[in-house]
Amino acid sequence: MKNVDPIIAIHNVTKYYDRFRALNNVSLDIFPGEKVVVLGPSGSGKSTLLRTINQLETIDSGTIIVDEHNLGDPGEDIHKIRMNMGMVFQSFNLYRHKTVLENLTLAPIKLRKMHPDEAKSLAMVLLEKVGISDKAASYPAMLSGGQQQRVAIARALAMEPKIMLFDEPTSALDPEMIGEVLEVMVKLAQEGMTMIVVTHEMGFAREVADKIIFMDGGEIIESETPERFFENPSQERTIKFLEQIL
Amino acid sequence: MKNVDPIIAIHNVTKYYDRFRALNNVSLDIFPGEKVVVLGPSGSGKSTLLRTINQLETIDSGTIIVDEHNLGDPGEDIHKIRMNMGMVFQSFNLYRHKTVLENLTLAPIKLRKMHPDEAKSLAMVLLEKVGISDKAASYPAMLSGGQQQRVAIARALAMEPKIMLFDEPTSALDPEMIGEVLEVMVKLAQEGMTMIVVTHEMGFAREVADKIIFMDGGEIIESETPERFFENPSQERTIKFLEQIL
Amino acid sequence: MKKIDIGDGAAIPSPDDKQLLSAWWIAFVGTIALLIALPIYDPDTYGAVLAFIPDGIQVTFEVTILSIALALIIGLITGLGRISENRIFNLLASLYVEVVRGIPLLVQLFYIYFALGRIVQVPDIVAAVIAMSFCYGAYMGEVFRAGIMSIDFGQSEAALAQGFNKAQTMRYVILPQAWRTILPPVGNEFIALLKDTSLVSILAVADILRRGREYAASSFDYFETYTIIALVYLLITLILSKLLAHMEQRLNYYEKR
Amino acid sequence: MKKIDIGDGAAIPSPDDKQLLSAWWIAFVGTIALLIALPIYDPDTYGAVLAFIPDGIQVTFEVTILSIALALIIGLITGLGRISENRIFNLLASLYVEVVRGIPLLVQLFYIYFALGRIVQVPDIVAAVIAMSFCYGAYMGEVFRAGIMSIDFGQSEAALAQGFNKAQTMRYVILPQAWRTILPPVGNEFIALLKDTSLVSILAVADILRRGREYAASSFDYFETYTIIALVYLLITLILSKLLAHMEQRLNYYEKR
Amino acid sequence: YAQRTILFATDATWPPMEFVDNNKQVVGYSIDFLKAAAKEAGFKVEFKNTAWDGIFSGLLTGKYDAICSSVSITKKRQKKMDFSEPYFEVRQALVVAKDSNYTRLVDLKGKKVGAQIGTTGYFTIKKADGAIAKSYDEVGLAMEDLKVGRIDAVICDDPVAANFAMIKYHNDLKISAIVKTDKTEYYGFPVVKGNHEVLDLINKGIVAVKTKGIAKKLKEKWIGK
Ligand SMILES: Nc1ncnc2c1ncn2[C@@H]1O[C@H](COP(=O)(O)OP(=O)(O)OP(=O)(O)O)[C@@H](O)[C@H]1O
Ligand SMILES: Nc1ncnc2c1ncn2[C@@H]1O[C@H](COP(=O)(O)OP(=O)(O)OP(=O)(O)O)[C@@H](O)[C@H]1O
Ligand SMILES: [Mg+2]
Ligand SMILES: [Mg+2]
Repeated sequence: MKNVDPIIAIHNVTKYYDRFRALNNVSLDIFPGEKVVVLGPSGSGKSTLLRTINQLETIDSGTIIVDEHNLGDPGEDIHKIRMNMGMVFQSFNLYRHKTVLENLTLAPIKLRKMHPDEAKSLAMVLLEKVGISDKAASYPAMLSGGQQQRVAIARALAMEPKIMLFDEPTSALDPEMIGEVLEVMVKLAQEGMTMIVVTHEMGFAREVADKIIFMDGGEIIESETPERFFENPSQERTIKFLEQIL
Repeated sequence: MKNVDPIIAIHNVTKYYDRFRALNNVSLDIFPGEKVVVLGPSGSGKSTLLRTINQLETIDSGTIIVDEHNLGDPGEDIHKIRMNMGMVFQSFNLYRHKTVLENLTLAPIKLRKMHPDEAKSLAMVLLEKVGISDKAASYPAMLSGGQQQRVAIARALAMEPKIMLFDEPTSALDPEMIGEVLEVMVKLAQEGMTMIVVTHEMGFAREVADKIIFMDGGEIIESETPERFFENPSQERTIKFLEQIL
Repeated sequence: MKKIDIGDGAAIPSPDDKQLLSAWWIAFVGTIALLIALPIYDPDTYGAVLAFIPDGIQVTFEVTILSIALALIIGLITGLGRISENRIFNLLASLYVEVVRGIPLLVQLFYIYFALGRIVQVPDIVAAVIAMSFCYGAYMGEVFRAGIMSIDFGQSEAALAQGFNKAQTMRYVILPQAWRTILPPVGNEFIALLKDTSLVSILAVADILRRGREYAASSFDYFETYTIIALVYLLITLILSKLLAHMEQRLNYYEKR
Repeated sequence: MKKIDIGDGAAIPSPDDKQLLSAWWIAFVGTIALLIALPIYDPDTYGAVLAFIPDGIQVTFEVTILSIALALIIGLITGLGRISENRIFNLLASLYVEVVRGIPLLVQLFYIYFALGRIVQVPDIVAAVIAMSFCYGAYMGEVFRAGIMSIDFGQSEAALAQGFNKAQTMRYVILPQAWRTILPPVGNEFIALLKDTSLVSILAVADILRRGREYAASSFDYFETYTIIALVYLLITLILSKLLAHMEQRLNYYEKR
Repeated sequence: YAQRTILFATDATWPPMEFVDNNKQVVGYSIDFLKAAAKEAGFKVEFKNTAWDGIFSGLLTGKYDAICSSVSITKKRQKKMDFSEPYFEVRQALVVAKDSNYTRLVDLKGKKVGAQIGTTGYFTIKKADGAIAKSYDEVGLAMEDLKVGRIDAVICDDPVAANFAMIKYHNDLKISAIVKTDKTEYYGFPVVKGNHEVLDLINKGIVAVKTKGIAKKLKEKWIGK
């Protein structure tokens, strides 16, 4: 895999919230098709890392290059770059005033200038894929959390992104709904999507990840394959974390 | 004990909230100096029973006689009768705009027309008794829950009542504070106060109660001494309740 | 500290407020009854006033509707300014709100009317509309600001993450949702504005009140005139407040399960 | 549905609202600067207006303070009526609120002024105060109602359980606490009322605006006159809003840990 | 050829000189006078109902060409505007309650006296020694206040005073005196300074109306004796 260029290259990135250093000199390469799972205790900077990748947060130093676009370059149109990255939030964030179908078609029509009919049929395919096509005409408030999150994934996919970012996609779900969302994510992984997933679902991490990143205090402490990470953790903090969580 | 008249005599009391029957034909005698603990599952009517005794709730049928005053008699001044009954609430309900000392002196000065100096010295004695005299000048918001509840007890005692009603006085408290409140209540019991206590503190019930009332569905299911109640519960519902709670 | 929500002269009764609803009915029926009975009782005074003012009602509505439309536009811009990260834009919007709030509407009306007269020649009614909407724009700005801020920040984030820019996010995602929160206070402002248009009568715009004053000036029936005028305003605002209360209840379609 | 809290022309900046605070300072300094610079620049117009209106300022404050005092009393009674279990009392209070809210203040002013004139002999300033407070009493009633209802019901229960009757409970326990919640909106109403007293100028009460209009009518310096009047009102409300914001912050003494 | 149209502002709250009738038409002595003048001099008139308070401001800023609203010709006003020839001689009347015996300005020391804002009546009170001047938006409001006793007297133009005191409020009010002034007061039609074109047209009409005796007929129609 290392003979191709990374699709995301993060170099020595540091990020402050006021005085608080949320990311400390983070470097990370992600290659096309790779699935990276980010683990770490609360407040360790996982969300911040994800959010700097699509520039929902600006960085203070270092560089982030996504698909050959340097995000720090003022000449780059960040909105264009974001179109190629889908993001799934812990709290779903579906457009509450739009039906499920409209949630999927809004961005393609307005941003990709897709014909509404085309956007609709693409949307229906995606809804089929996440197993929720019967709810196309419903409003988000009528859906369960698990259903909403599957729609959120489909919405992200509707822009046909090259990379998918997941920030604890199952943390806000009741236990009985976590499975249905993970299932969709596993399918997506099998289809070869490049994915960065912040999660506490160790089963998913073990099964899907090519690489596991462990963060603490704004730093990347470990970066390993799942086998090595779970069987032979090298760092003390990782061991402590795993003890708590498993 | 049964050779004196009951200080509270409740006969065939029924109480509706709209269509919902919260008390169903309840009868109960309480004698001077007696300590009655009321147990029962949530919604069984315990609070309602207590609140009908000092007429915070009106009843639909039956009679309640407190200290020889029939509460249903329109000639009776309910406010006078209430002065002889102290009530302690789950949520303390201290007057938030008054200092601890003023909480204790307000009713005696305004209702008993006590001289302010006299009210103050009585208040200080009571605060001493509940172990909180150093907070006399504080406002309720500055006190812990346990401290507030002890002030609430002292406030009720400041009117020198003949009867004290407690509605789950420790339910809103953190575990480490329950003890300090129960201690005050035990002391009060030892001094011979007539007390009706709704509580889930079984230790307190066992130690202090002369009689335990068990309610369910708005009815009194059992009325027993603590020994008989805990060792030989006769009713099925009581047994089930005790199983759950112990 | 808890905040109390008091509309400014808003008369939209909450559906929970039973007492005010029945007061509404009594007021409504009473107003209509008086508006029918008084002219029958004395056609020469009450009846004559009522016959005199209909075109004033039309003017009142014209001024109100034009003003609210303009105020909405000003309010949207002001509201966006008040939440903007652009320092200058934000400060200008805040200053506008602060100044407008600090000066009585009547003084603003006079001022704008006379100052405007020095610069451009516009019909009275246009001057009145400009003055009213300049003033109400500031209040609308606060309504928009509050409405926009009431929308969960996650909605913006989702839109930005999809590649929408800020303006698009506002247009496609935030405003359509904020509308729902904004409409009730806008309704209140509409009623308040309708009542405040009575001030333009001072500028000789021929609204309800002006017509009434003209009638009273030649007939001298002050008491009868103002009785009818008060009843007419009351009837209008009662009906409007009822309509708005109904509209509000229908707004929540996408939150229903 | 979320509710938006918009004061009616209230200008009390929340201490969190940094942008509005700095707008306050700019407005304040700017107003003072203009009030000093304009009369120096042209003493014959701006200066003359400023010299003409001081007794108007006094009248404006007199009317405002008397009206707010009376409105508070009416408001307290109305608020108690609106939460009363007594059907008649409650309905009367609700009806009063509904009717007053439905009629423009200016129309009410005219109506009460003239109607009152036919019944009793009172000086015009008293009539103005009665009219203003009749109208604001309804708004105050809603403020009192909301303030009283904001007090935890447990406070009433505790007082009743101690033997206080309802009136005593209200007086010793509820109102002293409600006051804290009521004061900020009362402050807003005070400022709103001060601005609305400009309407009494139409009743020939010699307030700021009336004095200004008189000056302009004989000097023809309309623009200059209304500039000064607007600045004077702005200065007054800016100062008042600042004072009220300070007062609000000191109100919470017994909730501090 | 098309006749010149001249737009006149009028505060139609001044019966019988100019007011709104039941058909919402502006009518009255001044109005008829002007209409007759227009006919004589060959121009058209249009009226715009305007509040008295801002009526001069509107003229100065060009909202209309002239004012037809019982405007008395005064020195101060002449500094700002040009006036037509006088078209009506007016005196200031003192209106008081029926049972009152105020007949001179000096009687009104310390008393409240009302007038419409910015009228010569108001300026008369201001000049009177010791009277408390109260200005109203409309003269009718002052009359109403006089009737209910909030003020002690009203000073206004005599035809207007006559209209109030003799028709509507004849049970309550009376004209107790005509205020003596050093100079006779006349109504004129003001225009913006230097607008000779309009002024000449109006003056031409006024002269014709006066000489042909139309003015006298109008006086009988609107004012009576
Ligand atoms: N907008 C912000 N302003 C200030 N501090 C922030 C902000 N967002 C995050 N932080 C702080 O930065 C640190 C890292 O936050 P981040 O959300 O990245 O953690 P996380 O690893 O995602 O934690 P969690 O598992 O709780 O989501 C935390 O200490 C957090 O308090
Ligand atoms: N004000 C009220 N209006 C209507 N129903 C009420 C009211 N107060 C209590 N109820 C109902 O009456 C029943 C008895 O209530 P009560 O508060 O007496 O129960 P409880 O035994 O004290 O329960 P808990 O242990 O939860 O305090 C409950 O079903 C409750 O829902
Ligand atoms: Mg996170
Ligand atoms: Mg209970």
